[in-house]
Amino acid sequence: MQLVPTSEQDELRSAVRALLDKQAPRAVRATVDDGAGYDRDLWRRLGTELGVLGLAVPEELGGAGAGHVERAILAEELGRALLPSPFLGSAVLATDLLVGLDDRSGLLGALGSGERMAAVAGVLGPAGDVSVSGGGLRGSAGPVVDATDADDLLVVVDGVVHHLDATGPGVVRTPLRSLDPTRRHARVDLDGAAATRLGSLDSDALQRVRDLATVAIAAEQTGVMGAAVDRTVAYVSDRVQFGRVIGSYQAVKHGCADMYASTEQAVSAVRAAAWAADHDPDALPLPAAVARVFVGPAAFAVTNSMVQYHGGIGYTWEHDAHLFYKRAKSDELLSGPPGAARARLAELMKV
Amino acid sequence: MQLVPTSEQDELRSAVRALLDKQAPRAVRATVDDGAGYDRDLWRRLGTELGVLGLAVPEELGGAGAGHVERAILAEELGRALLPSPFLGSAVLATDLLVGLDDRSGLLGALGSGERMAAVAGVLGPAGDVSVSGGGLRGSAGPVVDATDADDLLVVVDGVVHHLDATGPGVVRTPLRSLDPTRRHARVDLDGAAATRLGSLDSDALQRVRDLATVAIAAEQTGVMGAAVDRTVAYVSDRVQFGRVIGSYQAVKHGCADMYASTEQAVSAVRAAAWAADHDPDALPLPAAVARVFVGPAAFAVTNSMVQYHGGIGYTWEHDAHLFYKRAKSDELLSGPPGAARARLAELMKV
Amino acid sequence: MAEENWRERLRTWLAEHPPPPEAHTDVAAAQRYQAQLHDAGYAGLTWPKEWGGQGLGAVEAQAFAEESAAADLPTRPFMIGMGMTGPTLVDLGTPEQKRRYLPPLLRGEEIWCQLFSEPGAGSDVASLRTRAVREPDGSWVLSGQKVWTSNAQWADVAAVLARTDPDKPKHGGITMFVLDMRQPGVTVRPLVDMTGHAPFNEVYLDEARVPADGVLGEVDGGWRAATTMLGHERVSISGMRQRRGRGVTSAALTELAQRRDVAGDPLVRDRLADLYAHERVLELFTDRMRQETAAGVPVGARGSVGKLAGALLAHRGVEVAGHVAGADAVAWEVSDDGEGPGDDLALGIASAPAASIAGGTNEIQRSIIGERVLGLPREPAADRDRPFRDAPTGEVDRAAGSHV
Amino acid sequence: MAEENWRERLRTWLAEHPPPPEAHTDVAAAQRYQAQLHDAGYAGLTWPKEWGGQGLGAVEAQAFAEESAAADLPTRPFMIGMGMTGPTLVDLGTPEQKRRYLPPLLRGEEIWCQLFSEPGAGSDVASLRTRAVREPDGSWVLSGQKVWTSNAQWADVAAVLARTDPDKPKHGGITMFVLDMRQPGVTVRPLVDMTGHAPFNEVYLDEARVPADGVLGEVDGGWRAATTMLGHERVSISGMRQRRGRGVTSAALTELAQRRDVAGDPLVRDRLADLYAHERVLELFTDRMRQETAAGVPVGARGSVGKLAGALLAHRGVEVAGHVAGADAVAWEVSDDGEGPGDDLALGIASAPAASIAGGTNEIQRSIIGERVLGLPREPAADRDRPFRDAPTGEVDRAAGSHV
Repeated sequence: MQLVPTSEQDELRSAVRALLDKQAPRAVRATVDDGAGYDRDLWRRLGTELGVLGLAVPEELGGAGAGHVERAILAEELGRALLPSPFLGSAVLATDLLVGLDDRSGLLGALGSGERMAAVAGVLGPAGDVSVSGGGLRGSAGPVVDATDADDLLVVVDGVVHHLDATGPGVVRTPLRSLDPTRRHARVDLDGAAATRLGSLDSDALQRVRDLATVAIAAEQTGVMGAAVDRTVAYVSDRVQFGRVIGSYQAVKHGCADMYASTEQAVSAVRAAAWAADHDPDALPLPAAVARVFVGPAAFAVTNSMVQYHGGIGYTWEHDAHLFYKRAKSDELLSGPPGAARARLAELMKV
Repeated sequence: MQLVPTSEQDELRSAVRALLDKQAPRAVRATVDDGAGYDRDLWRRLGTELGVLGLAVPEELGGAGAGHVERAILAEELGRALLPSPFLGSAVLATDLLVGLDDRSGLLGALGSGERMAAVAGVLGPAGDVSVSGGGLRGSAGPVVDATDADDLLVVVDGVVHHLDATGPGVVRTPLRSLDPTRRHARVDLDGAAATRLGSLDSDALQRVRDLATVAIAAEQTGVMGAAVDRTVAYVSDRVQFGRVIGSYQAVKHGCADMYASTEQAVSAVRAAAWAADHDPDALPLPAAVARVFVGPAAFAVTNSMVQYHGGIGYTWEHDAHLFYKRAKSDELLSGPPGAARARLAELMKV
Repeated sequence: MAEENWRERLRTWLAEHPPPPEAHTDVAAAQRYQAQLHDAGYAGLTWPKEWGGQGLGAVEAQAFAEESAAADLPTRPFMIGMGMTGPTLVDLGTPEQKRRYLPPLLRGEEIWCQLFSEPGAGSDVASLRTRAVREPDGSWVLSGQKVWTSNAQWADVAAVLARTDPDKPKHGGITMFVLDMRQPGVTVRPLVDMTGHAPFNEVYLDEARVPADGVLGEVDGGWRAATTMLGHERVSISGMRQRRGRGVTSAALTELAQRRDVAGDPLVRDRLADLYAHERVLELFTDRMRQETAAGVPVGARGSVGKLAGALLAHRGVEVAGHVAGADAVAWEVSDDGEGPGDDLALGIASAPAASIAGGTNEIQRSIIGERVLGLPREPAADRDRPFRDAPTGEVDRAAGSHV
Repeated sequence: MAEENWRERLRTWLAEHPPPPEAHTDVAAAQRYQAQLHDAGYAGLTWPKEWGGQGLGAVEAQAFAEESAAADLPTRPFMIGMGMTGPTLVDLGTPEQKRRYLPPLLRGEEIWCQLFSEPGAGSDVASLRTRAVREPDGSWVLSGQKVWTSNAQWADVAAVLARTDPDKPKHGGITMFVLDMRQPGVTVRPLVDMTGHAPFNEVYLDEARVPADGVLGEVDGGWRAATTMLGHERVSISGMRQRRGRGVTSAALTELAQRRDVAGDPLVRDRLADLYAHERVLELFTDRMRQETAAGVPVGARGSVGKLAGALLAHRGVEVAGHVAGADAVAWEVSDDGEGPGDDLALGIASAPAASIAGGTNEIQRSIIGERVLGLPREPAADRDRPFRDAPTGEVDRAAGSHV
């Protein structure tokens, strides 16, 4: 099992980080403060300029043919930058569904270039009550992550994957209020919306899509953690109280050490799970479950410390600390309560 | 609800503490290092000289007619001193059973004077398989707390309380190994042992005995916590490392503050439960359950910190820190896992 | 007996004079109700009669706390005045100051705020840099920036700390002033916190004026006044917190569990029971402290136990909320009235950190307990005895966007 | 290719030469096996050939670690020599010292221990007070008390730190010596720890002798040698810990849950899964560090992450043990062979604190991470630059019964 990145992987990280360092802060504040949608331009640059939106898509399906280790690096960098983007809906869930279907309709290409954005209902989160009726789909689903900005919707009903034009007739998307202002969710109401049936996946294949999403979310969380550590260490190295830099106080210093220790472990867990996704797919469920169980609460604890050690400034809307805090909590609960994650792991452990 | 002790209660505490400060350390080490049984002499002095073994026994049954608030004070001091004694078996479980039965056989008097020591099977811990067969009892029970040193055994079978001579024929007590070397447990094997039927208690009455034991155990734990705080603060105020008293380091200072905060809350919880035992008996279950849920893990955490902040010396057998640690863990689990305590509380909360 | 009669009368009065609902949102209505309370003899219970108080004791104060709890009095605009600046005026004010300020404070005619914290002076309040310069006529001119000010948006008067002598060590060169908030040199701006709401303000002082008789206590003796006042702060902050954290209490989460049909889940039950136990034990601790106070044992630094436990409880509530709500805490529908089922939950989650920061961080509370209750030695401090102008202070490079 | 061949040969050798079972309890048997290992070319893999090593690289060391893991080699008596004192000799020893000590060390003929900690010098090792006085003939006489010494009961040689110049600041007046343990001035007493076992010793030096050529490194340069050596300590302690904590691992507790028929309890499952995840993630972290080392990135102070996480894991195991075992962890039957079902559990519970104390407390690990990994400033230290004889040290009143 390879837990140390190759130099190519390091370069990938640098390239993504360089772009996001420049572009993400503005995009974050546009969404958070002005309610702007996902930055389509930036998303397209990630797809075309960097070519990182189809990292885990095989070359024969038009992707980069790299792998999940690489996609985890992208996820980590997106998490670090807190970029409001359809990563989870479009570049993970929809992409993995289409890869699972061996889909050659061209949609994978459009998602990979960032030209189109997709969202998926019926895989993560509550199933809703969508049913096939006549030629179209009827019913409600939600919260559907990234549906607000999506061009395409994939709706899974009883293992069958349906493709819909998100802007077409019979499709109504109602934006929801969310804990994390950098990630947009919607309820989707379908009233006989026309849909194309793309194929169907058995429960193992659907579970693989969920496990891959688990890895991507955990990777995103390690990015959140890494940024929280870096920014907190920088702040406590500057901030003076009682005549000393606050990072020299054990209460703060030791707290930062815990943040770091937790992050380094989380990174190891994610690398192992991503490696399994690529190199030992049958064994993926266990490391994916381990990563989720560990990383969910760990990421929230780290961002909670981030707010704490920033003191008053960390409690303001203007400072980014709360966005990390909310992203971490939101990611922890996105697929259900922590008990559900541990129950699944216990199952896999054969307790 | 009275949460502040009266001056009489303060005097009671002082009297008990004065005796134990002098006598307990030797008794503790006799049991821990030499495997000696409970100190009968000291127990008798508590019963006669101080008259504190029947505090919660009504005067008409030959007791002091004080109350559970007072007994909680005794429990706290016994916990603080870690005295190896039959408090739980004799002065709590057996005493409360006999009070519940309105027993006038004279046994209450002998327990209250410390002349005899009793233990109870079938109320706390696993029920065992004791049954009434012919004129005697047959079967096994255990672990039975304090049975090793007991003169009398009360065995509860289907709500009926049987009294046995612990040293009589047909009674075999096998001492068990225990986590906490200051508390002695035995398995009791009965092979047609002669028993006197003292009466029977319905399930509410038995539950009251359990709730009262819960209060007594929690009170004992607050004594353990208080001693842990005092001793730890004293140690870290003396111990110098890196040119400073270690209690001046935030890592230690803040840990001591957490120990103290936890202890002060635990004390409040126990006072409320003890008050309810005396003044609002129908309402006892809830505050008793609250105390158990809070105090169990809190006491262990405090003693764990005690060991930690004592460093190397705290890890030795010679130092008492480990005895507090083990008493706390043992008390936490005596009536079952923490989840059982919380499940009962959830029941009472009508979740 | 006398107490029972008093309590009975109070109960009757409260039953007959419930606060109007709008008093919780409309400050003027709250002020009118406060005047009514005062006229009936229920404001400033323990304050001297000569300054408009009632001259009563701890027993009546306790009875009032108990009886008024259910009535949900609109006290928020007056909490700082009644709980912090008022008592400090009683202690340290000149007779003229007491006469001038206490009666309108008790009647709710003048609302107070407290201007202590600054961007560079958070936990280390004494490192404040707002300057007060004395004019030839003895009056003072104040300039600087204050933050985390509750009430400033409607306050008439402020207790403000400013540095009057930067050549003294930091605690020794501070003075407390009574400042008229209704003057051109004072600008109040709402401060949006991480919940998206703005319960606090930033206050900019740009040559704000204080007359010669506006010094509260001694010139350069402001730290003593501040210490007195800060002792009261923890209490009032915890009240505010509870309201915002109501979505993550065991009661709210038990209800949510039932609504979501997960109340039978053993894990959910386990977490709810644990949360309830911690809530209840903290209440019992607080009750005990109240009883000790009534019995003449001052709570003192032990109050930090309650503050700390409250902060940890808020975080525990957030954790339990995740177990109960699961993905429902992530995103939710908003109904026509603009509210959604996740709003209270989100507010509870987002406001939890305030409990660990505002009114003294957890770290500060632990130091207080360690040093003042347990008697452990202080941290070595580099700046205690140096002239303030030479000491390192908390300013962080403004270019980096930080301002607290 | 070469590596694969090497690994293949090793695998074959290990399969053909399993350690005899008694080697885990009988030191002489362990020594015989070690000699066999050495003769086969599997001891001192990365050490220079001239001192009896194999002169191989990190790749072979990693392969050896992987292949030998299952074989459970009886390495315990040699761990300090191989992991700590040996490498220090390679770095700092004179050619004569290396020639004299390294070959018998590698062959298991001489067992080493390390005499650093003292009753008054725990976390603050440099405050040690064992004195070394130079005789006219250049030899040294050592007196003092050392504690927490593994291996001392069977050790032939010790690396000992003693103070050679109390007028220098504390780090500057320490020297490291190589001490013959088989001499009258050395007394070894077992130290019973809170588990009731005695895996450590107290060592009393009463005019113990070291010849003039027994200085390891420079006179008064002992702190540098100690720092090198302490860097290796964490690793070997964590191995020891795991054995004692086996009763509170997720594997042992899962088995216990099944035996007690509580494996279906959702709470038990929840806690077991959480414990397993933490164990597994720590293993993955350790694997990653090993891979980074092999790739040429030294672990350095990041090793403290593993040490700290291991300590927290031990406590987590204790907590989960309570959920699984309930009252069965309180008291249990002892069978005829003197063992009982609660023994491993109790050992795990009672040894958990060692993980947070021995080899550097959690507090020390966090300071190491904070300062050396994250670059945060050190705590102000009162004693760094003062002559040792004037600095406050760790002694606690012996009358109070404390001795560490």
